[in-house]
Amino acid sequence: MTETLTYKQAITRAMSDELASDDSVFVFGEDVGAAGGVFKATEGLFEEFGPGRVLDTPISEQAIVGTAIGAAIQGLRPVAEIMFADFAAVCFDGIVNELAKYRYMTGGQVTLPVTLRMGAGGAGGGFGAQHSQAVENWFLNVAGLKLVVPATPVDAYCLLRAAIRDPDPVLFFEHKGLYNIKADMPDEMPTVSLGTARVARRGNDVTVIATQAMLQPCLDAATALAVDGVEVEVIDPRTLVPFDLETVVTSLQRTNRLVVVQEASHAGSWGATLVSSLVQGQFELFDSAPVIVAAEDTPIPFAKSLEELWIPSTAKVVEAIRKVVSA
Amino acid sequence: MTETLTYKQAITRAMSDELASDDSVFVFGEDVGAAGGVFKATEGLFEEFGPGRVLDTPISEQAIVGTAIGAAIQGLRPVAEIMFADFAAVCFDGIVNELAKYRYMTGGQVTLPVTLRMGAGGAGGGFGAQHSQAVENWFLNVAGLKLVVPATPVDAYCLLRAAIRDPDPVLFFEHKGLYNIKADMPDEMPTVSLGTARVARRGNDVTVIATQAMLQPCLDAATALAVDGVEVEVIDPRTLVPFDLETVVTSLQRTNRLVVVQEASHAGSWGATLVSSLVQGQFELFDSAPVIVAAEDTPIPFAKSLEELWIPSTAKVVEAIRKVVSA
Amino acid sequence: MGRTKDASTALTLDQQVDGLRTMLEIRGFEDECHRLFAAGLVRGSTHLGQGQEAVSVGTALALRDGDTMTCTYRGHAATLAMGAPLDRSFGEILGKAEGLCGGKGGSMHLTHVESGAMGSFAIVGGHLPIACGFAFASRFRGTGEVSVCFFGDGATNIGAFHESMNLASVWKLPVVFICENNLYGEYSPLRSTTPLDHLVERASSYAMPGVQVDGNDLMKMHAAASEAVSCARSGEGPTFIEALTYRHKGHSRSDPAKYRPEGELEVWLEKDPIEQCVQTLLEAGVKSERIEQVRADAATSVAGALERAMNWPEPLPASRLEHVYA
Amino acid sequence: MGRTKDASTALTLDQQVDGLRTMLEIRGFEDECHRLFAAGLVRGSTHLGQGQEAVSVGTALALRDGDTMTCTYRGHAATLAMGAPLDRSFGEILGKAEGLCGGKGGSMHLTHVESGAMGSFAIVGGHLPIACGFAFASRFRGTGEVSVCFFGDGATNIGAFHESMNLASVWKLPVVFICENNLYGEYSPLRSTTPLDHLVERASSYAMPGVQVDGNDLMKMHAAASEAVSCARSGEGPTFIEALTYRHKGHSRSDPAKYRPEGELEVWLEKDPIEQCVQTLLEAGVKSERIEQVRADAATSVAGALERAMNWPEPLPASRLEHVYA
Ligand SMILES: Cc1ncc(C[n+]2csc(CCOP(=O)(O)OP(=O)(O)O)c2C)c(N)n1
Ligand SMILES: Cc1ncc(C[n+]2csc(CCOP(=O)(O)OP(=O)(O)O)c2C)c(N)n1
Ligand SMILES: [Mg+2]
Ligand SMILES: [Mg+2]
Repeated sequence: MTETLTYKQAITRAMSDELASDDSVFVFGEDVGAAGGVFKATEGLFEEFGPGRVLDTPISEQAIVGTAIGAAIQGLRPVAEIMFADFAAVCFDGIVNELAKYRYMTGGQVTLPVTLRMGAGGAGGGFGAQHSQAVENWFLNVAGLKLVVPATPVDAYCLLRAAIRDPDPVLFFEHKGLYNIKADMPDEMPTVSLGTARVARRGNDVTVIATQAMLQPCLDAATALAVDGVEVEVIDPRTLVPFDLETVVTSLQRTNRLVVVQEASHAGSWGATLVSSLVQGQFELFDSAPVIVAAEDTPIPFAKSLEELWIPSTAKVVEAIRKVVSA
Repeated sequence: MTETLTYKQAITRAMSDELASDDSVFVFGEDVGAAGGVFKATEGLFEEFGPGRVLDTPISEQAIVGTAIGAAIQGLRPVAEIMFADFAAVCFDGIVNELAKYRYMTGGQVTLPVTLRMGAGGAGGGFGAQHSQAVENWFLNVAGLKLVVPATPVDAYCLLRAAIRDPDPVLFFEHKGLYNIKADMPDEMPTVSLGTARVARRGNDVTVIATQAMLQPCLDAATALAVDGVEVEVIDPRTLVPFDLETVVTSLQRTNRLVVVQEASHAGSWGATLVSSLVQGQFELFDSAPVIVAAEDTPIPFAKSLEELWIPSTAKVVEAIRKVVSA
Repeated sequence: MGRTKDASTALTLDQQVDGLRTMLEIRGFEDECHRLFAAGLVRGSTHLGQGQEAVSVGTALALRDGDTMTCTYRGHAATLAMGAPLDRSFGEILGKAEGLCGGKGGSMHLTHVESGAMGSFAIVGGHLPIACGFAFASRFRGTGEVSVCFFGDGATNIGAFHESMNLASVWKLPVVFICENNLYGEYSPLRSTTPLDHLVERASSYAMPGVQVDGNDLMKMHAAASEAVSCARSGEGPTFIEALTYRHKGHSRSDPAKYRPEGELEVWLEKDPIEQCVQTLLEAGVKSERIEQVRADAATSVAGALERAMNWPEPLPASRLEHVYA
Repeated sequence: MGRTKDASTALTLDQQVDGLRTMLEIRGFEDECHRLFAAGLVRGSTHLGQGQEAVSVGTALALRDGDTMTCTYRGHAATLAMGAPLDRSFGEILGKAEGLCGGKGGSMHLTHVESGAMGSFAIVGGHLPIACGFAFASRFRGTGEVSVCFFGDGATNIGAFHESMNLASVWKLPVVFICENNLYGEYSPLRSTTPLDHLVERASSYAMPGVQVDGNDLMKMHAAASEAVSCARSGEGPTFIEALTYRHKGHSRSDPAKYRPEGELEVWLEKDPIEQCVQTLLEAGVKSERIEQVRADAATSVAGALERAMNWPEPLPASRLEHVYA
């Protein structure tokens, strides 16, 4: 019988399987233990693995990140929860100046298999400007980190296991707007390596790249445009670092048209980075100007009507696709 | 008699002039008082304006940023020094979640005329991976901040005064490698507004954009290429937010070729953002693929020989320009 | 709410009745929020503080115009106690154009600069450094204004707390740090995250006076706050107040608060600050009719405020692009 | 440097002589750094700790294999005391391929994991949370290993200090926090940034034992460290040690240390840990010839190490692209 799991349950399952199969794995963070996490993504782990493997911390994100670093240097595999990704700001130094650079600065004396899980994005939920950001974009200019942005329950499971197995620091962004989406799990879970994109829909007319909650509007736009005979290819990079440029380039070779859709403003974003890489490396592939459908260049407003305008909508994606295919 | 000032002296002068002309300005940070600052950029201010206007703080960057925010909300004009820009990581939350968003989240109830000065960049000085970063790139995806990157003593003076006058939060990045460069001051200091680029050299064949310490290799490359008849236009945006896209586009309309040179790796950088903006908006202006000469995608190594390879060199700039003009 | 002229004086009976009315309005406001949330009319999260009202109200009664207050996401009480209008506070939570922040902040960011309610902050510890900034501005200008800063027990473990306490002390800033110790940080009991029974002990690490007070007793809270405020005002520097209190509801809308030991809530319901205050007033000779009138008035003003707020329009779409920069 | 087998025992005379030799090597190493810097052979900045050697050496003598140590940019002494090789330490500062970190770290990041010198950190406070991580790993695995963490007086005002002290205490981690109070954070005297005369008072904020010790006295330092280490090892949790000491040079190469009150340096030069140690040894009956021999040996080993390091090649260009990821 196929099992159906939510994105959140898939995440819990990945941690549970890792805790069960590797004694050096532990899970910790604020209220992840007895309470099962603010997002309930660690539910049941405390009961199953006990207080030695699943630990509640004080509200001290700097201490959390540092503990993860030290433990990893000593060969453990810490999985820390930072709750809302926006709180990465209070431990930014630990992530950017210590975690990302330790291996390099010490000439490779050790590896740092740290996984930092955080509930990211989720604009649209009315959580306001300090609890809804697409925080993955803060870390792009920092060498030494891997950035994972799963969109489906299966990917959430596979990528979280890959992240925990990975010898390098991984920031694992769980999209808050996806926690409750459901999917059937395959009987045998596939192995997904960090740095491999997923083609979410095949098409020959335009390549659309999006992650997490932005995939749905893209797929909806693709369905809508199919009626008009526009075949949209939708690609989910799944990890921003490493980035699977090859899959995107292969698609672009067929479509010669590019749209990127992202739940973040343009400046300093992964979308801008991708467009810049592609035009530098594959200029001749572009038949028309690429378009990024980005969130607006403001903090995220609270009121529903405003927040909805902030986020890229299906209508905006359709418009962008029409523009690039008709240019 | 024309006066010659170093970049550092120009910065001190700007603060001194602001302190003298506006009672609501104060300068504070670690060792900026009696000691005149680690970079000596506040030398003499304590003696001139006293301990009420020029204050030493504990090593508490979060408290520094917060104090600046609170004081600014109450109508003062704080000028805080964060010393090495890399330390912005320990007060990232204050900058990104509070300073940048307060005005927006409160529906515009107040303005926040905060200036945060920091010694940035400076790779090449052997300060290692935690004291040399081009930190301005960390803030690109955060709406609500202005980012200033002066390259000359005159600009350092004018832009710092503009920053302090500005009603919005400004991060003022002082390039450590430029502190000792000298220039004659004009008798009448010009007014420079944030968001106006400077054309550092005129040319018709290729537009080269660079900031701060990367301008010199660009100018050197331009001189070298002039021998071969390649006329290079070099533009210094001076501020990354707001960004003077118009000056760049105007140049590109003549040259149709673009090179960006930056002391930072590519992903999530201002250069990638610029290239992405331009290809989206001005695709037809490009006769060849734009090129970004970026720093390598690693933390900054310490050893001289390695660090020199990390930074874009004149040779690499020449090569990039040759590539775009010959394509 | 009327503020005292001389903060160090004990509250008159009228002032106490005033305080009661404010507490009742806050309680009514939060009960309505709870209902609105359940009805799906409020989005995101909301953090209610029923049971903690005396901390905010007692403190606000010790302030004067020009003083400033900063608080957390659990900041309805403090914001209203400072004098933010009920209707515009509802409006903000409902995301209306007339909301305190034009609908751009939401429940976690109620701010009304005009009345000195300088903001509700959603990052734990984020506002403590900012409270130092308000105090600095006061000292810089010599205004004598005092900056009051509310935060939770859990917040005493975050770095920003430490830096702010230290800076305030070494600079002798006119700030009063008020820790609302409600025994839990989210779902974690204090002792599981903090190796102390009495948070007030942390004050000595900053050579700062520390005071522990029954935060459910309006009068005691007012007295403690008054003393700290007058110290601050007279240049003697900051005080740390640990106010012992309790939240009747869970941490946020999604929390059924199962982690509570049996009977704990009941004990604290017995110590409800509003009913305690009523009791004190009755004992002091205030007529029960007057109290009933105050209850009715508070209920009416809350109901009226909510009705107005519900009828306000959505923010104009264009407003979302305003206020990023000046 | 030889480590004691049983940390709680007082040092034997031989061990003390060993400690003296290490201190002399460290002093020699740092004096050479100073010269190299002046000669333009070392780039960036360098932070010397002449005068503070007894803190590191006394502590290292209390450790056993498997214990870990983290320190600051002013970390030459601590790194060498743990047993990092002199030549490779010079090599790192000179940016050589054979440097401890292959030339990629530099003076502020000396690290030699093999000997338990887990890193020198250049962001004030950055390593305190990491020290908790080492201690956590020890407890998780039940190894009894102790994590020792050095930092300065100025660092006690940064947020990471607070979070680390609290976590270590509430989790009873086997970590020893050693604050090297050298009276200044950069150019700022302690009292201008901190409202306390005795930093050891901060321990009580975390219900942690606190000890103040003469950091210039090798034996006393060793005794204090030993006790804290054995507490940690036996599961009793962390200790905070305030070691009173002084740096003879300025904060970094560019600091002439003009902020010192007249006569202060001289007083502390009198209390030089090396000369004090020599005195103690002489009084305990160690022959002055033996001491002279130790001095000579230390000088020789430093000189030899420097010569080797100077002759090492630059790192291979390709090495700069390694070690970003595994
Ligand atoms: C930096 C940061 N970490 C974590 C959170 C999530 N969070 C919100 S409220 C809270 C508990 C705070 O507890 P306490 O300080 O006691 O205040 P209370 O909620 O009890 O009023 C936590 C952990 C946050 N908002 N910010
Ligand atoms: C977060 C941060 N802020 C500021 C600095 C700059 N800085 C380097 S050393 C230092 C003084 C530290 O003083 P203390 O902790 O007493 O150590 P000491 O240098 O005396 O050994 C400062 C402020 C830094 N490296 N990191
Ligand atoms: Mg609480
Ligand atoms: Mg010191």
